[in-house]
Amino acid sequence: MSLEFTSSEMMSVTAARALTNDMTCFVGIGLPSEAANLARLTHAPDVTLIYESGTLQTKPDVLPLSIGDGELCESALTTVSVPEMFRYWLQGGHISVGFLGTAQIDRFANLNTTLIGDYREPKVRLPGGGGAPEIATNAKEVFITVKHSRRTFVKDVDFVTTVGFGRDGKARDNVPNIGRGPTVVITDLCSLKPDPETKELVVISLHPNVTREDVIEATGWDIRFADQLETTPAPTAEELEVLRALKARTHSHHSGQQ
Amino acid sequence: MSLEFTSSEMMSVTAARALTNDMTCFVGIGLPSEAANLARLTHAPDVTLIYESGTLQTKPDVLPLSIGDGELCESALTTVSVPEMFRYWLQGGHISVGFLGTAQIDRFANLNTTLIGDYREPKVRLPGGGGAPEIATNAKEVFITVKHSRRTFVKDVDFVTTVGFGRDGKARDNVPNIGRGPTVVITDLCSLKPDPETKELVVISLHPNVTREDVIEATGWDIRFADQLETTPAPTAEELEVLRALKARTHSHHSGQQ
Amino acid sequence: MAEFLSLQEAVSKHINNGDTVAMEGFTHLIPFAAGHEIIRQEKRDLTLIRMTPDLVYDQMIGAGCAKKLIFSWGGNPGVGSLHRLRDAVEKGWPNKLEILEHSHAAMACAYEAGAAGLPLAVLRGYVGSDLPKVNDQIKFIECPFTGERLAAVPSVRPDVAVIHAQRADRNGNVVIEGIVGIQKEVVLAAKRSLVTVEEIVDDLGASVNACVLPSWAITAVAEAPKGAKPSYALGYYDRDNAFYKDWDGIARDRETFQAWLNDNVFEKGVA
Amino acid sequence: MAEFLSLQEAVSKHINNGDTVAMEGFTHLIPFAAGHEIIRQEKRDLTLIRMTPDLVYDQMIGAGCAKKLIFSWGGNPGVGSLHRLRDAVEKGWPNKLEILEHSHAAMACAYEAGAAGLPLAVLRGYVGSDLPKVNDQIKFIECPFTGERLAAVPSVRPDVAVIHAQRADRNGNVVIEGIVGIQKEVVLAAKRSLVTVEEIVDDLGASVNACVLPSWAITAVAEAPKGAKPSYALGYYDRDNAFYKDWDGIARDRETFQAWLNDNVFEKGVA
Repeated sequence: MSLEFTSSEMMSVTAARALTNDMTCFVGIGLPSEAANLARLTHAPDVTLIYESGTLQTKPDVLPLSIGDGELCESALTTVSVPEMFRYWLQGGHISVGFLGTAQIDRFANLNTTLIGDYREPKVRLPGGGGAPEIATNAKEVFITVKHSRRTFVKDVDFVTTVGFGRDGKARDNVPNIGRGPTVVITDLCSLKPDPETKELVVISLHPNVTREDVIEATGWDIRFADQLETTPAPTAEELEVLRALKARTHSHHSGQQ
Repeated sequence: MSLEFTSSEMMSVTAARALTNDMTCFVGIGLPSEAANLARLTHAPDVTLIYESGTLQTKPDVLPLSIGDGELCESALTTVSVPEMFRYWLQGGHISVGFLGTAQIDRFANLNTTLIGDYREPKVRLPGGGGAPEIATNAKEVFITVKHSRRTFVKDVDFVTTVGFGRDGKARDNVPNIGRGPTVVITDLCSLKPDPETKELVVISLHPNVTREDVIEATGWDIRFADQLETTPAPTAEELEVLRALKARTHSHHSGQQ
Repeated sequence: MAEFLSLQEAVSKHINNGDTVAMEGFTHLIPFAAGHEIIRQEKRDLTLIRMTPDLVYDQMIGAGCAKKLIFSWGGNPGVGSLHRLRDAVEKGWPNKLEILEHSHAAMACAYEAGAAGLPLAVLRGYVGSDLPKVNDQIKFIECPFTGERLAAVPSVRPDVAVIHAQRADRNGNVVIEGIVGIQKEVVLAAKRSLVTVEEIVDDLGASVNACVLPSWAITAVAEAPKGAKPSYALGYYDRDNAFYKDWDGIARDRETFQAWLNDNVFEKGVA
Repeated sequence: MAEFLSLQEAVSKHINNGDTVAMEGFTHLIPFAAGHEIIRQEKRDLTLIRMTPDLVYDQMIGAGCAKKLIFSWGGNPGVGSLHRLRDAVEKGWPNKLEILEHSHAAMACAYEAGAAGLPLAVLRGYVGSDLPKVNDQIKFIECPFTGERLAAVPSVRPDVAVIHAQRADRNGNVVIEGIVGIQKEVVLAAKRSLVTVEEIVDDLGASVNACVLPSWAITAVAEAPKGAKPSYALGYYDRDNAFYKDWDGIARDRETFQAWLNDNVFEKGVA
């Protein structure tokens, strides 16, 4: 039996699968939050989710619109101050995976959420770094999820807000007390991993019905594919059902207020 | 009418009078705690008492034996962690007066609570610095209360655990962000203040029935007396009554357990 | 001891043109009522500090209160851009806005160090990021024990801190519950502080280790019921997520923004 | 996730001869039951860290468990000296004890920095004190922004942290209430951690911002009712101040101490 699903659903389901029960995940708002909660509601009920607002081990019933919705606090084991969150829990080494989105990503998985253009004369001013710069270096590893397009996947980001492997792939070499960095990037077209040597992102799996050409078309550099390119397993009926119910609850919750 | 009182009572009452309603006092255990609570129960009901255990604005009914008795926590406005106490409340500049005891004090009001003799081969090992070294520099001023004796009042302390004005009286000169240091020392014989120029302790007031010779006898250096030497007012009936009731409650509370 | 004032009096007395003002509340308990009063009193040339500028600073920037913004994430959470912030940065409307940009970790540490009375915060941060290239306040030091290279930023010591909290008691002690963010730190780090509260009560009802600010650590307390709306106050009202979404349309355009400001801030007067 | 173990198993499994062990509890919630189990298992050559060594370390030092003590105030609070500590420092009995001495502020900052994953703590401390002359771990740095001279100490990162708390739930999450001291910090700063609790319950009953340690930040949890006596556990039992006073007589003399140790620790076995 084959199921109907969108490329966005494919991305969320694939991103969710990257999380396992034993992980302590520092969750970025938006796509990472959707994926992390899908994981918690499906195969990883015991995954520990942490939001930078200070909510430790939270289990929201609807997706938060902001990083600090009341839902996150009310369903958390405990809520700590923001400096404690960044100092004790993130910098203190208790986060196994940081789950991030981005506006731009380059071939060495550097992330730009600061601006397009020149810093002093920006074409587009983006929100800025937020928690990402230190999540990316203090978490033991980093997962990234972002929609695939030529605007997003650029050869070199305009600004390195958050380091992947640096402009040359070597930014983490010989740096003490730093995490492994991005270990997987999940888009609506494919999954990518850094090459073990060069750290350049390589497509390791194409989502169902996606071609190499689709990915090449949507990527701003000469993208490489793994020798043993896989096909991402399609979403299961349960995954789709849980994801759609979560999004429906969320939509109704965020529209229905005051 | 003249009242009977002991020299210890005279000391506590005089020390208590140094505190006023608008002060935020970081209280050392023992004599300072007795004086601070006497102040709170008499002329300064709104004085804010803080103990290093993290208890902010506490109002114990009996004197704590330790710096962290349950009584302190249960009667406090709130209780914070020990690092928060030292970092935000003391170092952050919110303490108007640090109230300290000591084992040894010298003519420049330096305090020794570390040891008698040589550091590596001590004759007597004392408890150590505890909170005092930073209370003495981060509080806006310091009150000291201690029994007067030649063993305690020495020309030069064996070890400067906690700085008064240093070995030469100049330790606070040109140091940024430092409190005024000791402004009064209250003993069972007299009150002393640092000379405005040299910072050497000078007797400014003799307690009732105490002579200059008594003080000279009990002091390990050539002690000076103020030109206008005063007589400390005797305890009032109310002060004595409140102090004695407090000590009786305390004694019965600490003996009566398990 | 904190002085009880009306919000109008408190803003008038304690916030001056040219001040450095930090208004905090991490998504929760954002002091919107105070922000609107600052707009009404037409305060100018403020240096605004806030980890997540959010709608409250979008409104204040659009109203012309700010000359500089120190921040670490300037978006409408879950929605998109802050259009008034972008218009000021990209086009200089209504006036040029200087920005100084950090990461959350650095700003959290900078507030924490400010509360701790220190001139600097040290963190393991900014590794590989371009932010130190555009923010000359970010320096690096070497640990004297391990030789490790660590980032250092100046502590935040604003002229005025403004926060919103659930309750004050009649002595001016304040309790904050839920997502407590950086509120305790900003109040302790600031020279003066203004706390708006949902209500003033006889008994704070605070648990033993609750986040409580004693009256003697606060300059002024003003009652401002619903003072955090469209943000929220745990135990009082929910976040108005629909308004956050609507803001995107209101703020995108200068005219609709100004109309909103007139109708909802200037004409409303003090709540 | 924390593993539930008996106290005997927990000490046997997680505390090794030669380890650096930090047992905390600032007057409140001192882990005496764990200390006694360490004595019974005759652990040796421990480097013991604790702000206020108190009776628990007096007992462990007198029993010969320690080779080094890192501390900031070593007395019997409100009573006087720790005679076993003094006997070890002054006379080398039962073995020579090396000491490394700080102030409370520095140790609190060192634990805090350890919890924050930093190699050093920076504080405005030790001004004019002789302590830096006898503790070569105390250094001074210059603030790169203001030029101010500030003290720096290495962070505390023990092999094992041992604390006592009121309750754990069945997943191993722990709540600490009242004088919370430095307990959260020592657990987060340590490589391994052992938490003894008064009881294991279905629901922690913790308020929203209570001091809670998640199960995944703890190595082992052991039930030890009355595990803090003669210290106290807020909500469970009071401090046995009379015993603290009696201890002065017991510990003053090697023979009475050893008799007490035999009767009250060795012969009692695991609680």
